[in-house]
Amino acid sequence: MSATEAGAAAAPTPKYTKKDFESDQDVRWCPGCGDYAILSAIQKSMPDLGIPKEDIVFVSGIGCSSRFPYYMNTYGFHTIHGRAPAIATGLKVARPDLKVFVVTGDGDGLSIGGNHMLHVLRRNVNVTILLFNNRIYGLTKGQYSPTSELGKVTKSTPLGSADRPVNPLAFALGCGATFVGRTVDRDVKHMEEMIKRASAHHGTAFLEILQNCNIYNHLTWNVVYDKESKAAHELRLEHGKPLLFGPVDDRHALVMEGAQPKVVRAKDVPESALWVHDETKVNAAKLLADLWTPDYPIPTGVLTAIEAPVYEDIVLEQEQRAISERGPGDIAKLLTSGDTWKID
Amino acid sequence: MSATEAGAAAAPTPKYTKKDFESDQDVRWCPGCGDYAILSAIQKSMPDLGIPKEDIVFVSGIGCSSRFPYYMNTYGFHTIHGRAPAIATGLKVARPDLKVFVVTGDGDGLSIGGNHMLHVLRRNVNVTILLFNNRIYGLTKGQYSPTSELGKVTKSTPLGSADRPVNPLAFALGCGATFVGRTVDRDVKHMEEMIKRASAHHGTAFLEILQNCNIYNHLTWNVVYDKESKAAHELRLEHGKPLLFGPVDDRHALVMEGAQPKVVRAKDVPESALWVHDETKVNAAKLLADLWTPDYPIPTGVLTAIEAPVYEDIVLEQEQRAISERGPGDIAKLLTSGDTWKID
Amino acid sequence: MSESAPPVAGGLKTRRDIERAVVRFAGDSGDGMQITGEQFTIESAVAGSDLATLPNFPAEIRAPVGTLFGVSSFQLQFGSQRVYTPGDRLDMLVAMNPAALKVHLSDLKPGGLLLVNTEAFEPGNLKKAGYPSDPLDEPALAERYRLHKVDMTGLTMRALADLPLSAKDKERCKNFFALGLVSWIYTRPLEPTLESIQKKFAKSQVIADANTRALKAGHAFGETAEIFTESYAIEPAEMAPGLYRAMTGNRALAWGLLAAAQRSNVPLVYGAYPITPASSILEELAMHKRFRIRTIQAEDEIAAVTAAIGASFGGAIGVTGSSGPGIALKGEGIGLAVTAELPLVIFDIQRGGPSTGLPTKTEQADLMQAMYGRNSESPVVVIAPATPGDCFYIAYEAVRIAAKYMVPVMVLSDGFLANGSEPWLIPDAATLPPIELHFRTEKEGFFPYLRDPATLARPWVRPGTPGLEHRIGGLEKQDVTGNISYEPENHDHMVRTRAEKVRRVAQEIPPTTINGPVAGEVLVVGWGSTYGSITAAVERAQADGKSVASIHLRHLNPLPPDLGHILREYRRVLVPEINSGQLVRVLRAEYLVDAVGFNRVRGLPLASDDIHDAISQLLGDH
Amino acid sequence: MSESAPPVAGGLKTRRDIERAVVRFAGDSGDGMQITGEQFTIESAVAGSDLATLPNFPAEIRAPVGTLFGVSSFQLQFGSQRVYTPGDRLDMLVAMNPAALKVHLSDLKPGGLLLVNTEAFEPGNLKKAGYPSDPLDEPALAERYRLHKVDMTGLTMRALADLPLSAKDKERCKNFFALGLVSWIYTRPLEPTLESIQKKFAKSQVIADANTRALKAGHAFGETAEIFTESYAIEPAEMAPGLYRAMTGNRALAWGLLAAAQRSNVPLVYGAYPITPASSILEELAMHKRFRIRTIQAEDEIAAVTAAIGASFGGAIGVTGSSGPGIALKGEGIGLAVTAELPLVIFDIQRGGPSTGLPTKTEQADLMQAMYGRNSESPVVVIAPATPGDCFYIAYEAVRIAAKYMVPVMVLSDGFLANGSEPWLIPDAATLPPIELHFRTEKEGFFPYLRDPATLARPWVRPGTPGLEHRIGGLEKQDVTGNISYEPENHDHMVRTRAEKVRRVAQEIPPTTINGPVAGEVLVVGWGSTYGSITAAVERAQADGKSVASIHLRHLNPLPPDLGHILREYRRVLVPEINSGQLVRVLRAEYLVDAVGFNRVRGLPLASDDIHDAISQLLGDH
Ligand SMILES: Cc1ncc(C[n+]2csc(CCOP(=O)(O)OP(=O)(O)O)c2C)c(N)n1
Ligand SMILES: Cc1ncc(C[n+]2csc(CCOP(=O)(O)OP(=O)(O)O)c2C)c(N)n1
Ligand code: SF4
Ligand code: SF4
Ligand SMILES: [Mg+2]
Ligand SMILES: [Mg+2]
Repeated sequence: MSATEAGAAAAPTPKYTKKDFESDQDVRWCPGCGDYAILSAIQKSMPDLGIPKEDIVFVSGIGCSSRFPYYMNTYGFHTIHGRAPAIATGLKVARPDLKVFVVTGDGDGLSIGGNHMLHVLRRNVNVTILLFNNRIYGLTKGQYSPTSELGKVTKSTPLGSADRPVNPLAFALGCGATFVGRTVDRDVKHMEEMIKRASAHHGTAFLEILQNCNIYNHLTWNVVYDKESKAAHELRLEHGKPLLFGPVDDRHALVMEGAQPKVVRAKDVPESALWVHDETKVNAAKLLADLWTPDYPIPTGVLTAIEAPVYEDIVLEQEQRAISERGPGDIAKLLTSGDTWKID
Repeated sequence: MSATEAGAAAAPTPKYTKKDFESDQDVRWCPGCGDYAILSAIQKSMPDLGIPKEDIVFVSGIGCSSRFPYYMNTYGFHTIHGRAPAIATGLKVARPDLKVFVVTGDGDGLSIGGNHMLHVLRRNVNVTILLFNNRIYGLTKGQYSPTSELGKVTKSTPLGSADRPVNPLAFALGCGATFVGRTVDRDVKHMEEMIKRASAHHGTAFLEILQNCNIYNHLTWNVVYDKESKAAHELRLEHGKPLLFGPVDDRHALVMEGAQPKVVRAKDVPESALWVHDETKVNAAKLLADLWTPDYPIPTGVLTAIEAPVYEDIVLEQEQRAISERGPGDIAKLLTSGDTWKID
Repeated sequence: MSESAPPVAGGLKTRRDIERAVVRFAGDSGDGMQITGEQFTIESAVAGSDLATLPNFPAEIRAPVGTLFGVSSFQLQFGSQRVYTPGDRLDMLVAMNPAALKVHLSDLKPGGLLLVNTEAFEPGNLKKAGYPSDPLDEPALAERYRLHKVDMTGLTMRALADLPLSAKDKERCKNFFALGLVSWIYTRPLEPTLESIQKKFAKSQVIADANTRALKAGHAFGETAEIFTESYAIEPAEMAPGLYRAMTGNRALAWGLLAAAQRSNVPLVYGAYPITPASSILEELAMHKRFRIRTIQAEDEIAAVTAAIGASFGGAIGVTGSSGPGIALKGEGIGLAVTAELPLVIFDIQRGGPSTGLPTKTEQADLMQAMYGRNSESPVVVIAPATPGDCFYIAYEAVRIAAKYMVPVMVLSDGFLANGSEPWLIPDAATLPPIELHFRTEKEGFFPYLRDPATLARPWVRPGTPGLEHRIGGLEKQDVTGNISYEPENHDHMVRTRAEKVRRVAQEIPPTTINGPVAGEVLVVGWGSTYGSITAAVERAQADGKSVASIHLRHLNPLPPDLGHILREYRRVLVPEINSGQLVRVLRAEYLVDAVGFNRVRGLPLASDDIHDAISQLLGDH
Repeated sequence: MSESAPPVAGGLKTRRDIERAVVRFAGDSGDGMQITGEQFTIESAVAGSDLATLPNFPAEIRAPVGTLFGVSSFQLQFGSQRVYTPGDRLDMLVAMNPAALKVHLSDLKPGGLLLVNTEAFEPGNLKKAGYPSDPLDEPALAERYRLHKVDMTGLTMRALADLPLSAKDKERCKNFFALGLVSWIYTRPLEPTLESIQKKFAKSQVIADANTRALKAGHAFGETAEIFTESYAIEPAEMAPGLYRAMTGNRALAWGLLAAAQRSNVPLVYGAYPITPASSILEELAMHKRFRIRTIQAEDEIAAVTAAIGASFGGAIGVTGSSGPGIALKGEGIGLAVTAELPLVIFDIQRGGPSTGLPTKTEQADLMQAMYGRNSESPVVVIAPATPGDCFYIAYEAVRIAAKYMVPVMVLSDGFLANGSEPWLIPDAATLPPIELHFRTEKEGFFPYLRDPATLARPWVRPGTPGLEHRIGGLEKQDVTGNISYEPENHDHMVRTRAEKVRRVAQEIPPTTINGPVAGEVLVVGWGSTYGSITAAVERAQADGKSVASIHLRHLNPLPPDLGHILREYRRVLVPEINSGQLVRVLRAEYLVDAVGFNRVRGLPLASDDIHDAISQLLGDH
């Protein structure tokens, strides 16, 4: 490690407020965009991370969401469409000491950037990925995205889209994600909690944030905005707590029937038969990820959080082992090693 | 539909033999490569598909596996690395009447081509994808692939790879695949059966074929080659049959314990408690896809096969509806429609 | 107006004849400037003017109200003579808020008409625009320009007072007030706008009524208010007789494909991934399924181009479109089409770069990428439209050439052509040249790389054709048989054959039209969207009696066969481009002529005044 | 051998002095021809010869035994004079089977030595090679060449008869028999091979013994068998004194990076996706983790280049490498580095194209892609090594320039340099120029796009530096502040600034070395791997008294400042390239000189004889 790398870790972290994380740039989202609430939640969460702000980097691709780094008074890199996970991987391999966030959208992260998303997740690079899912391409003015509903009428699909949507959580889990969570732009407290949880994860954290694009896809997530509907359908996951949801006077429970999840009246099952949420079980997370209304509740919170080998940890370990076993590289020695001959 | 499109469907299918599907090109795989067995199985399966051979197209990317189309006496397109699913999508949209196979490898399909794999699966384009998984890059002479084990020592990872592998079946399911299966290059009969099953699926069929690269990754699948080990670990999935595996004298069963699969002695559970395989349950398939030795058996066969809207069906439906409602497009009419003015 | 009139003090309302005028509407993104400009365009067209337009809007979807970067504008030039460009400097600026004034005032000619919406000049907006005090109070403004301060918001509100609409909805109609007023000033007919208001707001009669009233109120205000002392009349331009419509470049590209699909009678598959300023081609095509146009919104640009190639392999017309960054991603795929020798059309709607650059601004800097943006020797045909309406013919031509020569054809449009519009003489579809597709079905003597002696095209075979089963791919192939071949002489032969095939497309190029003397002092050579700016500049120089001519290349690869000869007939060659000098290098390398570039990369069309100056300089430098 | 000797009938064994020889070992992919050739190379180097090599192998991993497309070969030229190329035509061909004979015989000079392994000429192999009957029986063969039919397999088996090895294992040693025999013929020392056998088979003494015996048996066979009437001696070449090693281009590139990492004292991140012929750079680097080289085998080439950019943003040296098709995919990413003004090194190991093309063959056709393979005006520095050993210096130089100018540097190597080797004088690492990295830490006056007046480089800031938090991206930026800017004049200024920054790299280029007279009839201009072929051809012409000189460009963008002047000092300029004429177009456009190309795209190095002919033709054509 260079002097700077070591030095950064040693410095005491100053006490910050939200203001410290606000950059001097004009925020250029549409008035009313859900991104404002997310920005505010992230700025508010930052002081609690206990990380010097010069050690924080926000990397993004292209999209309304990907404008994000400009508004954070940290290091930031607004890159090209879909490649932020790859850029973050290179950055982390070069600088494992930095705290790196990736901000992406449903188009950036799951359309053009789907492959990098797969590979950053399976590598388990230590970055926090925040995917703002508004089920639309905002920046290019309203074409359908990979998370748009089948049959979605948009500018590019006047008769309705012909492709089945991808479920970001199910996809992330299929890629071997070690942390998968979901939160909602209108639920400020939960967002902050999830941002901190995701940020604290060692490995790739994948957090889907349901976000409102009030211009091109207004209220697409109304089922979790509308107070009544939210009360009826949101299943708030909490480690060690049973899977219960619905209004207090009509509580429902999620239970397993063989290999199938099933919704029942809470009062109809004994407490012992309840499904208790366990974040360490990826299997269970996969079942949860697929749930949605009308047949099932909508899970929010941390679906899974497991420990697994982290890519750059191994890379660095190999390097350090090589150095400690055989000393740092010496080009002069290498050049003269092996088969050589002299000419006088 | 043009005359040819309609015509092709009407012609009676000739009776073929394997020979009819052998092209005149020298096969250029290494002696002993598992690809030979797969080629033979596919050529043998073709006559049973009941499809005129001029209506069959094999599309591939780049890799040893992707040389495949040259050896089939059908139409074929050996394209560029990773893009075969996208090319096949365009082909099917242009020509829904053709039977299209995509042949790909673990590198072609899951490394550079991972994004197209995701999107072809979620779109559910009606193509049959055969992924030859040898857990190595064969054609480029032996670097590790996305399916290689963590810590794999290869030319490009002399101290062992640092990335966790992706599980092709789990990935495909995470992408919303409607047909997911697995077979083994050394199990000729099962291969043929699976090829026919996959080929008959309406929508994207994803079939992983465990394949031996005897040059760079010999016997990587030995656990399902070695007779004894195969008997002990292979879980042959059959719709409607209970999940039983292991030698006759020591039969084991897979059951659910809450949301977790568990292995038990077959004789220790009543028949009613057995987990009966149901191909129509994607949930269950996700649980099965994650299983592997030593803690669990290795599933082969069809994990799931469900019906879902097919991309090009919808595209064509929209077109036909538009034509039948308003007649075929007429450029002369379009040019003069809307705001126009005359100058004399 | 080409001659600017001195400010006139009160009196009778007079109508002056002018030859041309350049008007820009500018306001906040939410102020409806684009629709205002488009309507004014239609009015002018119906009045018989020739015209050219330049929409200009921010990259942000809805930038915060009142900010400088949130300003949106629409400029047009219209006149009784041929109008080639939207104009360099403004005869009239309509500024709906302080930010619009700040951003655009410097383009207004001294003595030009300046119309401002006073209501918007309140402290909050002034601050956002960075004005320490109200600029309307500066005496210099009224001295330098013919300033008209009108409370357009207030007048609109009053006109709509009794309508059952919210204050916000009423306020939104102020752009139609402005349009009414400007229409009065330039004697434009209101009818086309009245009609289109009815169509557009068919679902809400009250909104339609509100906009109608605002429009008429603006018009009446011009007629009656004391402050406007004159209005202007413009004779109809002498234009070819026929039926016209306004046409933007992207719509024209899309419609050109529709025409090609209909004439060739096979499906056309358009694979694209949204990107500014190309997205509207995808959106337009998606509305015309009846033409058997099948659009695929792909997962990325690579999938878009390879899906198009898959379609071509299947016997459909494969087309893809994007802008610079997306075209960069397509390079490898295009190379496959080159070696597979399949027809493929690629639209590149160029925008400001490098990288993400200036997504909503125009540029011509992808010519080299079009020629060389792939590995190895990978030649493609490159053509470029000169005007928005020309995009229709170029798209059609691209399909025709691609299918005839079994070759990729790259079309270089740009942001200016894409969104800009012109009055377009509607062609008789029957007069378009035929697109002859030959799908081989004959087994006898078939080989996948047999060649047509005239075009060198290989046979196109639709899978499904019995007996012609064959395999192709990206590895080098033996000529004729198409079998994989690593044989050195064959490779050299194939490299030359692929190049020759593209070179043969030269036989499709008509003789070059020379605008001016066939020999002389200066030849100006242009391509793409600079056609208007160049022509205007050259015609001005010609009118001054200078020995100047211009030619405009629609074919960039191969170049026209007569080009070398033409270039040598002039003492100097000037090549204006919105890049750092790309075509100029091609011409120098090809013909060893000492051509010089005129290059401004500002995200905007070239100003014809600047080109005129460059011509004068070259003429002077003996 | 430059002078071919007439066939000699039996008699005493004589040793003749010759100046140079071109030998090719050819056999089945499984016959170990690459290792045989490499060992012969070491022996020759140790004997003091100068030399150049050309490995050539099929794209298939293990093609079926005995087939034509499964033939693998290794050619080298060695001599007592400077050896520039592996040679055009062969003095000796070793053919281990009929397929090898079929593929390679035409390259053997009349009267050349032809050594065949008779055992392999059995019906099965003959048929696979397409021989209707045994060609060794044709009297013409022995008439035209000095044919030596040796049962190398049988002799090897007999020599190893008593060793406890399977017949198959014994048979495998036959390549060492061949090596021993050829070593005898050319008086090469066996010691280096004996040593390397011990090292290589350290784990199995019996295999080591077997190969040792086979080698010695071959040597003894030459010494004693009646059929070889003479052997050849070659004086050691006059080479600069010092310690030498054999060096291939890809290893040299990798080691150049190691040197750069050590000297700059920051980690180097190499992002790559395997592709022939670039993969071995990744593989080599992965073995040297002690140098703080961190390799990422990325999911694709786009991830590889963007990971490298991420690393550079982090303050490491970001490097990526690929071949043509992969470079095509990196275009968009490279554009990001251009506008973000971050250091980035890109290795393009060119191979035959277009598309997948001829993956294992060499080509120089990516020059235009390197210059222009991205959207918009996106200039990068382009440099190219001339020989395998030069790759070391070029890689080092690339890092130095990238970091100094904050700019992407593209290095154009190719398949021939990558796998070819030369005796390489090991440099004193201490004499390499320093790589000075300046990471800004000073807050006062900081802006992300402040510029160094000499280089125009912006400051490089490592995230983690307190007080310098800033944001950059792919949108156009205001100069100095780095804030997003769509302002027209700023964009024009930034386009010019990015171009000027690259142009300033010209100050790093030393005066061009002219090989020959400083003025005269013909100047031959080359770049990249054609250095050897061109130099050999030019020196031959010079030896004939012709007025010919050559220069070799290591810097392709920007071009050397003295180039324009030099070009004008010759009547004609010839530009040989393994492409359809790329540098020649650059020179014509830049300097308006009527340079002509000499172009052969055969997947092989240019033959120096052919270049010599082209020179003669130009000289003749007055
Ligand atoms: C290579 C490339 N292709 C396409 C684009 C155009 N583009 C910019 S953002 C975007 C989609 C953004 O969607 P999403 O990620 O969902 O972000 P949102 O705007 O909805 O927040 C597209 C297609 C681009 N900038 N670069
Ligand atoms: C754009 C591009 N990048 C890289 C390559 C080199 N390449 C060819 S095949 C291959 C990997 C093949 O692996 P896999 O798909 O597993 O096929 P296998 O050879 O193992 O059957 C790679 C990296 C290429 N041809 N094109
Ligand atoms: S378009 Fe949608 S996502 Fe983008 S800024 Fe506007 S509201 Fe937000
Ligand atoms: S390298 Fe491996 S996968 Fe490729 S042909 Fe040889 S054995 Fe088969
Ligand atoms: Mg979105
Ligand atoms: Mg593989």
